Amino acid sequence: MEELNIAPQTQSEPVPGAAFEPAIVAFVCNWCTYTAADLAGTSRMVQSPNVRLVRMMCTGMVDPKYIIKALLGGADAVLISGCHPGDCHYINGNYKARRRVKLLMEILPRFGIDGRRIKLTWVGASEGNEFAATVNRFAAEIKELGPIDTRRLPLL
Amino acid sequence: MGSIARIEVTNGNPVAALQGFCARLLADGEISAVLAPRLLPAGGGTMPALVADPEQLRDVAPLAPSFRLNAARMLTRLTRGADDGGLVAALLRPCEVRAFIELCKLNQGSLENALLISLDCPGAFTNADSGRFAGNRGDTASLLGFLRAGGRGSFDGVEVARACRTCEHPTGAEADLTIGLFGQDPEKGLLLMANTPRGEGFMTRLDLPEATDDGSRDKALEELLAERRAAQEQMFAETTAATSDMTRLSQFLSACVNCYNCRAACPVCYCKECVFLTDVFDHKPWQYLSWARQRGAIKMPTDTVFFHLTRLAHMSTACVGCGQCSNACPNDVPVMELFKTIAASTQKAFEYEAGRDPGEAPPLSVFREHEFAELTGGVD
Amino acid sequence: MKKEYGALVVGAGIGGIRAALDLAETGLKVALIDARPSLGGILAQLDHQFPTDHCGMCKMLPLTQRDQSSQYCLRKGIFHKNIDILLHTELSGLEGDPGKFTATLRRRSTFVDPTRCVSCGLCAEVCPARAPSEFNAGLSQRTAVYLPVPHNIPNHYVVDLDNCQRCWRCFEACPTKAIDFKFEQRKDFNIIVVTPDQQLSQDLPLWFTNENFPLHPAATGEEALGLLAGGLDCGLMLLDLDLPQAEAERTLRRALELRPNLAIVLLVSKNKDRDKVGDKDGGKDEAVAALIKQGAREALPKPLKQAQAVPWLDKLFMRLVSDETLSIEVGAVILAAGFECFNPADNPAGSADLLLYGGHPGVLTSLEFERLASPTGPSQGLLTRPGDGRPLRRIAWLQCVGSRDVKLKADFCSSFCCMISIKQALLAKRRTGGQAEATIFYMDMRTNGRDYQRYRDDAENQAGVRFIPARPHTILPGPDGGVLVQYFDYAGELREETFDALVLAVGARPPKSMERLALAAGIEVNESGFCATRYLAPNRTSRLGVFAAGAFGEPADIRGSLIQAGAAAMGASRMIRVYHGPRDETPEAEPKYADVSRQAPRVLVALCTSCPTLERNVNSALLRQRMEVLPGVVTVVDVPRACTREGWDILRHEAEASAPNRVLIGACLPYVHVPRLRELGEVLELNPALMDVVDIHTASFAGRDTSFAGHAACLASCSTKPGGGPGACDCGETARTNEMGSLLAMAAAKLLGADPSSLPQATPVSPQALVVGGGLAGMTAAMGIADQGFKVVLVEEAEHLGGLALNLRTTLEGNDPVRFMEDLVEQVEKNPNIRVLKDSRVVLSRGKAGRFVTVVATGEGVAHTLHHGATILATGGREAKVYEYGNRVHKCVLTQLELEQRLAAGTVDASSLSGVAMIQCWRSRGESRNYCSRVCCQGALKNILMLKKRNPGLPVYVFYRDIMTTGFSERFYTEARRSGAIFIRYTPDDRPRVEFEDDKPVITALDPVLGGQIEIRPDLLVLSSGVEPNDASEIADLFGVGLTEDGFFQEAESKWRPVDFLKHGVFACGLGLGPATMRESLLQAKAAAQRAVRILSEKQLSCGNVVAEIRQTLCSRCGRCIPVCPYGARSLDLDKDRIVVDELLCQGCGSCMAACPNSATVLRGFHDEQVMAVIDAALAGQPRAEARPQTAG
Amino acid sequence: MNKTKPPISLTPAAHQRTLDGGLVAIQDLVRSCMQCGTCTASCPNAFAMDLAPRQVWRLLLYGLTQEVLQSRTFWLCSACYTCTLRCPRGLPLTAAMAALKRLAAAEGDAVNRKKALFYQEFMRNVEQNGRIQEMGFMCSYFLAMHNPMLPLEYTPLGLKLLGKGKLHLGGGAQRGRLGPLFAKVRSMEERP
Repeated sequence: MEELNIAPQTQSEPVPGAAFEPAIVAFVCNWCTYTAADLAGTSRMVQSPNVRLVRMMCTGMVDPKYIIKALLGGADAVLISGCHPGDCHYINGNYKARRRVKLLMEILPRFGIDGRRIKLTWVGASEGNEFAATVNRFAAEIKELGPIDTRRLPLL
Repeated sequence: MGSIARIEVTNGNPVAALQGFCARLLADGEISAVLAPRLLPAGGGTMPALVADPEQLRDVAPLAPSFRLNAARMLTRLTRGADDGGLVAALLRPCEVRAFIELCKLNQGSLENALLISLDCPGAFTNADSGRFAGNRGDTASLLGFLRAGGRGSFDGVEVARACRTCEHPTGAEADLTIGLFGQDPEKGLLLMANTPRGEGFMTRLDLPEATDDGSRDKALEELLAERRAAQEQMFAETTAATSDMTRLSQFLSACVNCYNCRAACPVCYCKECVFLTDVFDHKPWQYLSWARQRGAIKMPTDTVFFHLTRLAHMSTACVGCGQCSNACPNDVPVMELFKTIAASTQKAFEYEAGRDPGEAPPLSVFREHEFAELTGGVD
Repeated sequence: MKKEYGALVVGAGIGGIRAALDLAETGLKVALIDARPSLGGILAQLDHQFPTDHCGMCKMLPLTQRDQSSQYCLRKGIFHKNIDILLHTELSGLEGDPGKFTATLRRRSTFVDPTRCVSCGLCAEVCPARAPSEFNAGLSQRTAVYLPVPHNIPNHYVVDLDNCQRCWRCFEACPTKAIDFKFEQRKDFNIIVVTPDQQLSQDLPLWFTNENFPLHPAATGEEALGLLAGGLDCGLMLLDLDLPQAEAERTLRRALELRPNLAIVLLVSKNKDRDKVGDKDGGKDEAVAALIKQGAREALPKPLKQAQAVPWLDKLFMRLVSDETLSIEVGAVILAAGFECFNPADNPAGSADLLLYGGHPGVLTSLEFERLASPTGPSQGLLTRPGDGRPLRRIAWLQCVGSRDVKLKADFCSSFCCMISIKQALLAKRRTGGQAEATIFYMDMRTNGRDYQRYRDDAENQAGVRFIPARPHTILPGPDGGVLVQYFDYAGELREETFDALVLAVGARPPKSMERLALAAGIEVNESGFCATRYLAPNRTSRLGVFAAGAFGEPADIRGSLIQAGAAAMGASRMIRVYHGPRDETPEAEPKYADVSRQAPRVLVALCTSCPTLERNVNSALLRQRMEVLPGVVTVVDVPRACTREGWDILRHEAEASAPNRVLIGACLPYVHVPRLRELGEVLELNPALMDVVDIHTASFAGRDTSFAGHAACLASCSTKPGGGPGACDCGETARTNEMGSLLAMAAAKLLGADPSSLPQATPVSPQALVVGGGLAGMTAAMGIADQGFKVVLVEEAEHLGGLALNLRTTLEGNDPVRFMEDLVEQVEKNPNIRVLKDSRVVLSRGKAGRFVTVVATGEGVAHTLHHGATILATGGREAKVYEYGNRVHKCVLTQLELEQRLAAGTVDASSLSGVAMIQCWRSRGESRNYCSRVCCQGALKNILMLKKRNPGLPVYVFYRDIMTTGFSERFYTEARRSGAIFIRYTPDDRPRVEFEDDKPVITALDPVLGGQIEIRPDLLVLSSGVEPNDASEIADLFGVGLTEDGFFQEAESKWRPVDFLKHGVFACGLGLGPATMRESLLQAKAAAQRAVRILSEKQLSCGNVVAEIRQTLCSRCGRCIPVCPYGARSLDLDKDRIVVDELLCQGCGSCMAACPNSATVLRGFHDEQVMAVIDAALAGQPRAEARPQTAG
Repeated sequence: MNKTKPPISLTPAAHQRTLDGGLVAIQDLVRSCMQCGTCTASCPNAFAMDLAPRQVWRLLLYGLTQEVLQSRTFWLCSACYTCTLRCPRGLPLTAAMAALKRLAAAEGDAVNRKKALFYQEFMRNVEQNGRIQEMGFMCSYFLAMHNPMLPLEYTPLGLKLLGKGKLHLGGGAQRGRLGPLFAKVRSMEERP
């Protein structure tokens, strides 16, 4: 076995004069929202740089532990976005996602994780503008909310 | 259903009466064995025992307030799969019945192969306290005192577990048969109520004297429930306050050493192996280092809060509030308080109640096309 | 050598894509061309489709061997390893015979080199020209260099020469020199002008000074030919027909002998007299036509004017030197050129004025409305009126604009507009949160699909869409910029309403290029200008080997188009296999990938650089540095412009040199690279699943003004800030670099955790099909499979083949169904590949796509065990039983089918009748059977025309709700009215009442036109009883497929997968699937046959790279994953007491994985470790936040 | 007409009559009518009609000749051709109206003939003078009607119009101008 390069990831360069920049992890489905995100990108719609897209095949595969992991790992918010109801490439994955988000909304806010930090949206493939707007609104809202508690805690 | 029969108590000894009841069950050709709590020879309470020989019923102690583990898991082992090992009659606490029903929904056991008999439950002591109560060592007088008080108060210096004090499901109405203790004089007689057609069938075959409902049980139950609901409210409020933000939550869980005993003791945590014990959480050294560098410092072992939150997500909708998690915790983390508090809200959110109805699908296994539109800003 | 393809598909709309996929999936190579510069046809402009009101087009993508094609939104585009897509390309000629056609393709240049264009858009930024945007149906403007469809992939700019102002600014702005206006070639483009006209000889060289074209005037043909013979490299000859005709002709002939490809343009003097009306002297025209026939390119009127001649010649030059002509060999051709929407502005009869179209911003076509409602449209999906921007809250739809209008030569129904209007009405409601009031004015609401009536009912009863059976006659500008509409309501009252907008539901017209295409393909068109097809061979054109797909042969909705496309694909596939024999026994080798599962990850990171968008926004050195320290990364290389051919070659060399076992590319437009990764995989012997492309392009400008001006402004503002000054601001460069680094780290983390082990073993395929049901559909499907060389077992419950269609005696179109069915039965019974089991039924079936085992029991009690790879269910339907209205009590009451049979047998004598009444929709479209039975209106018309033919004076009264003569059958409705049948509309609340006096019917009903009751005493009362499916519940259970509430088969998706079941490998067609005419059943059967052949043509089926697997040691058998799987791919194997995954059914959605609490089920490519590492990487770049106190909450 | 009225009986006999009654030719003109009502709505005189044009077509197709001939609808047709222009089926509706007028004039009862006279005199006057000359027209109409009381009934109206200069008394500037047009229409209407 070859030796794995284990050098850890370096800390980012500090951004000059930066105010609080929220980190948002977005789980987006491969078929609709990812396409919309791509459309927003290729159409050069102004999008908040605070969002990191994690492409999933379907929102129905977003395991609650991914959302928990992201929020504990210092994400200031999590966005889950997929096809409109009835439009899911996999027939009904988005309905299942909705139940999981509902579940987490009953759990996490009780521990001080503001419910506004977890967002579920439906963004169709042609809704590049909707995606950009959603992301921008969300980022602005989270900026307003401030950094998530977990960022300061040495826990995972 | 609603048929009520009477289990006569002779010599003021309800335990013997129930042993006799078990013997009758065993005598029925259909029942292969009886699963019931039996006093441990060394004292300290009971453990479930699978009794096939009526002779061995003498130590069976269904009324002892000892609850060393949730027997639902045991019963799944006896009923699993299509393999017809015969019908097992199980004397269970209500929380065990409900846990068993949850497990059956998840294919872990089969309701087909079990005759569920529940007892009105005044509560039980924690494992630590269990041995201190004389009634758990075979002392009938203590036990009778305990039963008469409905588990309220202190006995030999100990109280029943907080899970029991805050339990709002002290009757096992979900079982085939329920043995009624509340409002009854345990020295005179107990009630037997049939809740299912199968229970009805057995009740007829057991040929017990008929009884009438004089309302005494309901009245006693009502009083008990009122107290317990108040206790529950208080527990929820305390727990909510103690975990209201991530800092408090981590303090709440600060004694946790990631031993995962809580999940091992949990009746509805049915996974063969918890995901937190699998290679998914075998992080690489560079990952730890990278996290440490990222945050300045990380707690070791990692993933403690992650574990509890994930477990809440995985099983809070199935939580029956039996308190075995707290019972199993070596470091007295108030796990039960946390889980029960959250479970109350997750189950309510899905209009679901763990163990209430075998026909009710677990909330995360189903969906409706139009629901929870508020999550997506009213759009669905 | 000419490139060879199995088939050529003309038209890359949805029909063309379906046909191409249906062929490509069976292993045939397909050339897919489209005259437009973009894929997707009209659907590129439509975001929402009925009856789901969303898209879902991606559901069309292949289900097995998924990795042979793209796995992303189909509206972006498609990639399939067996499909070559050629855009901006037209068919210009088709020679040869079926099995070996030579197709000539003309590929029109876009003047932008797609191998160089990086879609940066700088060209469009500087373009001063404006033209109406085709994509937005003219509601917005585009530049002359533009993106045809903003979301297509690949997406390169194209130049529209007609609108180009020749300012060359785009050429100067293009950073990659992708735009080519052939400046260099101009000086070598010699033009010979052969003219006796002295003035012209002098003018032309002067006019073209700026264009740099060398002009060579020649006074005679002799002189011109001398120049050619002298070796002049001539690009164009202008030949003046003022030369003596013989000389002109000789010059042309001789010039073409010398230079066969020489472009010769005729200059023709405009004879002033010729403009006069009535001058019949067409001598010159004939001469021109003769010369064009001999090879002249076109004719240009003289005298030339500089203002026109210069751009004309410039354009001609550009086309001549840039356009390509390709020649390919194909076995069969599928024409799927679609349709155009009727443009009311084109209407010569002036209905544009009457409809106010073009004269009022509130009058829109349905296509324009669709664009208004689209987020990619001119108002970003806000429903506002063009012009004044007022929100649209009261909207009306006007049906049949350009359809069902004999004055517009459109005696046909466009079939889709009714449903589109309902959809748009619902869309308007949704977009406005229910505020919009929607009104549909219609003649007949044609909700003729199986589920469409319910859709309409829901729109009416739940969403509150108003349906008004009226044809508004007067449309005027109304108050507040609205549109005033006057109409007669059902009760005959004149009404007047004002709407914010009136949407014209425009119908279909043949494609504009139809004439050219028909000529090139050698096919006939019908009287409406669509491709001519025959009723009982609806997938065929008039030319053998050339098939019609999509809406090319008859206007159709998406479902109809796709079924037609499938049938066309079946025809083409059969043709190819008939002429070439079964496909070569050596199937194309699947690429072999090395097993790298025992190697430590070695990641190659390639960063695209030198890109005009990236360079000035990113710190490449810093980015590179960050990549180098990522775990597992062994090499980081910079690749200049990875999207260009040169860039890709560099990348490939680097990869070959460093032999990585993971490849990560940071570039823009990740979709573009999907096919290239396959290619790279073959070179490196590395599974493309171990490669990834990250979009670092979006991050390079996201959220910032990245233009040079923006940069300057930022610098200026920073330098004035306290503590600012030069260097204090990097205009976000660091932030951008951080973001890109983070994106790359995320992808690297995912690759690092990718499971390199090989996929589950492929399933061998049993090369035989089972068809259940021996009616029209079943037999047709069996033939479709058997003719392609596969064995078929056809199981029929009855003792003879034929089914319901045996009862038919005539068709509307005048075919002989009896003869047709007899022939079909004979063909089936004689076909050596088909084994017919009559009096038999399926008793047991197990297995999955590729490998089914089914037991069939015959009437004699013999059980046959069949091994088959695909199953087609065609269990058919029957005439519904009617007991009301005196049927089966009174002899004078018949069903339409009975009347048809009696008319055919002569037992009903039309001449002795004194009156016939018909009641349509007897029980169809009501509570118990709420669907249109599809065949009754046609059946009624058939009988009316027959009765009227035999007794023209016979009064025939038809009580109807909506006459559903879609497509070309509309003409028979017109004919029936013309023949004198009287049609009286009734509503479900006020049905005709029937009583009997002396055993004769007395019918009383409301005549809405007269507004009073009428009473009719006919000799015969004919009821349209409708059809219902045969009981298929048992069959559905056996094969694990679903039924609708009416008992029809429930297909996977009514639109995109109309003949598939969710359970892969099982297909449906015919009446069992839904009410259908003979034509529709035939088409469905052929489409289903092709779907089955898709499976049978594989030796083995393998699953996709993203597939669920179970770690049995962790699995608790809780079974939670079973119901959540939308494809039924998971089950509990009772024998082994374990959960099993059917990896062919599994489509990799990961629902199971999210349902499994301990990750005992995993999805390849999305293991927990991977996803969590990606989350870590996403958050790794984030600075520690200590600055702000946390907010409560 | 409403539901309380007895239903119109469309006995086969009623239908048959049309075949004998020479209405067939008119029916043929409107057979493919789909009762959309465009004709009615676009008719400038519809307000004054007792039957809407589309009802006329419907009754015609039902063969209810009497009901049609008794109405004044077709007499009110001013042949503006709007309905013909707009009919989505391209039916020659103005021609059908004209045919009804001819039929009524030829076959109709006394009442109908009188209605016809106004129409005929009007058209004759226009043809002669190239426009309507109200005085001359009314005179010839009164003469044709053979009713001495009639002119008296119209006197108040006539005076009123005269006062406002609305009555054209004579003058032949346009005389005969429209002759060719009428000739053309006649030849067109004679064509099948």
